[in-house]
Amino acid sequence: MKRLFPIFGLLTAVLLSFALYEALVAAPTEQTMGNVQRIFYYHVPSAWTAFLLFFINFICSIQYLVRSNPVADKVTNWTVIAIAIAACIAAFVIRPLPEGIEPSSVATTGLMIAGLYFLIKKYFSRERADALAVVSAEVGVVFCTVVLVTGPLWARPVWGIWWTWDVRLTSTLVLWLIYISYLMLRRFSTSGQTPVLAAALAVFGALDVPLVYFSIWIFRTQHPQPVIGGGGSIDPRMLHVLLINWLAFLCFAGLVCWSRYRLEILQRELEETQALEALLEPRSPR
Amino acid sequence: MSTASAVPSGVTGATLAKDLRLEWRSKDAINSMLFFSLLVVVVFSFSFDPNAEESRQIAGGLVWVAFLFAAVVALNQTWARELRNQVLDAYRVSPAPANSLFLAKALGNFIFVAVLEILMTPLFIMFYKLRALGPAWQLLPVAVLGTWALVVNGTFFAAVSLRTRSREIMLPLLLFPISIPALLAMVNATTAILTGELSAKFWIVLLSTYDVVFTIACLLLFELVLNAE
Amino acid sequence: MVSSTYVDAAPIITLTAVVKQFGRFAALRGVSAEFAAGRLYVILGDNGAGKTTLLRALAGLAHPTSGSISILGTTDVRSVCHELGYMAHPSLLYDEMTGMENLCYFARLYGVADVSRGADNMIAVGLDPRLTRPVSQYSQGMRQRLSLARAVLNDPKILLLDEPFSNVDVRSARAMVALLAQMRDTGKTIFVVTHQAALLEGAADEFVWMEAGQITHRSRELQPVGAQ
Amino acid sequence: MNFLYAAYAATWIIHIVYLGTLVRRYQRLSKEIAELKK
Repeated sequence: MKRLFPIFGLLTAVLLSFALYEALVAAPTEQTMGNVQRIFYYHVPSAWTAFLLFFINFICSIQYLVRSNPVADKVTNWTVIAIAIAACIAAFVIRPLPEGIEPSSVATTGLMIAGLYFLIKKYFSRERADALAVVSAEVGVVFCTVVLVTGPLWARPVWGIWWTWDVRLTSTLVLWLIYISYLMLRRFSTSGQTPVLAAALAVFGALDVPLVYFSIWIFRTQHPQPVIGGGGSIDPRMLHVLLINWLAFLCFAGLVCWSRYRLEILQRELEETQALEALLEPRSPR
Repeated sequence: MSTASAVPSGVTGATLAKDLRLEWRSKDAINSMLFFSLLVVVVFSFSFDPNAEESRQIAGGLVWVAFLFAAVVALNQTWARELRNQVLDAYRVSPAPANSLFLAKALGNFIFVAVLEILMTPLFIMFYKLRALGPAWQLLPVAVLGTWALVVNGTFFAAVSLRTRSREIMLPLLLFPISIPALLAMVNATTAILTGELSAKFWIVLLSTYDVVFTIACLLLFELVLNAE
Repeated sequence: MVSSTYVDAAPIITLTAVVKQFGRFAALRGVSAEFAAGRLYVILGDNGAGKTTLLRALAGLAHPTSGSISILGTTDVRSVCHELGYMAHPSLLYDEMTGMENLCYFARLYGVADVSRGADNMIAVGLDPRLTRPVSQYSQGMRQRLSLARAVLNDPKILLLDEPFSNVDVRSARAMVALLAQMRDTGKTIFVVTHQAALLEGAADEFVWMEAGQITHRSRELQPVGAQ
Repeated sequence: MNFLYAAYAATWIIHIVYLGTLVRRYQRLSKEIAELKK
């Protein structure tokens, strides 16, 4: 397993540099915004990666909470399967889908949710799922910071303002705040069962996201604002570069998560051995 | 979930009555809250001295920010009385369900914040020369749903922050990010009603979904948090 | 496993290899023991021996890091918590309320409807139910006694008492011991954690010594102090 | 134009700073493990 790490690292480095080349040079320059539009190739993939990581955190938190009680465990399994099936059906039944969303993407997200859930359930024990939750939250926050830095850097030259209450950008900001408070809760907690508290907060955060999205969407319709990146179809060549960049970012995120995960497991093993040691050697009465 | 044979009923009522009686005797929470929000109102009215038209635009934000901070003062004291002699342990040992304690505490907080709002709103109207152009009766559901949204999550996160080092800081840090949609809805609904240009219908729908979602989440997860010592 | 010196009735409480760790501090290090019903056990030991943690674990307030605790035949403490009475160092009472108000409130938590139960308990521990002063103005001894009254409010089968006699005058301490002995005779199982073991010499059925998170010794008599 | 490079540079600065903290934590951890082994 150790051998794979440098190879994967090398592959990611190559992919990243190729993606960088593609984004800066190969991709066609956008007519209206000019070259500054290329920030798009870093801004959007970082956002997607961040959302994916937060989603993994949500799944791990649910599993940590649910696996301790068998009944809830079964119920959640069935709900996840139901979500996947519902997504597939909805994809092809609901005809007037909102602009820019094809049926295939709805179905795949549904299946991805179920796939990811059962994948984590199979390969991660309850404690390991909690470790993965910490890892995905931390790395997710790093990617989210990138999004929140590149966003204004993009809005400034194009619209002359640093910040716009755009639906996606603001949801990212709120998500970032939620997960910063998640990480602070983990650090400041003095309870023996910090994972339980953190998992509860993660569930609250995840429940909050659609509400945030909906509330800002109403806010935007009442106060029209410029939209980051614009909706609608984009030039396939650009889409191609975007996907390459996303792949590169995903590999990079995988690399960072893996090493942070090793660090977390090592940390927990250290704490366990110290606890065991305290258990064995006779304690002098205080 | 407690599967005790005789699950005592009426515990929520008894706990709420106890909290209100104790609060009526000592009045420490309500006094600090009142004084705190009075300060916030006065400071706001100094820093912005709007004419009638402008004040309608910003009054919604100022009112709710003042009430938010006052609510945090109350929420920080929710569990103070239970911690003083670790009475929480006595409750946890008893067969009384955890959710009854949660509902009693949340309702208690709701009453405190509601009393505060009733007392402070006339001051706001006076200072900002407010007169609602839109349907003023809609302000009531907005206030009720909004206050419950803050209080239910606040009580839950007050219980969570019991287990952390810096308790008073932790509560707002946990509560504010999660309450952003509710805050946005309250402020914009109030402004919409005061200015009368837009309809507050959307915001009221959002607030009620928010309340339903988070009340259910709190009831499901509170027992875990209460017993996480 | 330190076997009990009695060989009879099925054990009401069984602990198997119970470990409780707070980070690196091991409060309980593999406690295994059985306790029979209807007996008055006295738990002795220095500070930090794990006595309080053991009581909290029995009361379901502290989840064991490993090992299991079976009370009244089940490991799910929540399902038998109406049979548990718990008294701790802190008074577990509301300072701003009077004695009777406290007992009425806690009676409601246990679903005990009749008010007279609270009054009887206060009289039993030697307090006047008509006392109108709030608990904050009680003396420490009176507060301990009210705390005991609260612990026995729901007539539990098992009583867990942590230092019930600390700073109580000898005369009332003896009265409390007599009360506990009388409760034991009605079939209750009582655990008393204390540093004043001498008070319980006549009444206690068994003394249990704990040190560094483990039960080291059990016997029916309180041997001369040197034995500890 | 320099906004473009600023954005790309910022991205990598953030990642490198984070990886730096990871490496520092890793060193502190391995030092602790070494002590434990003794």
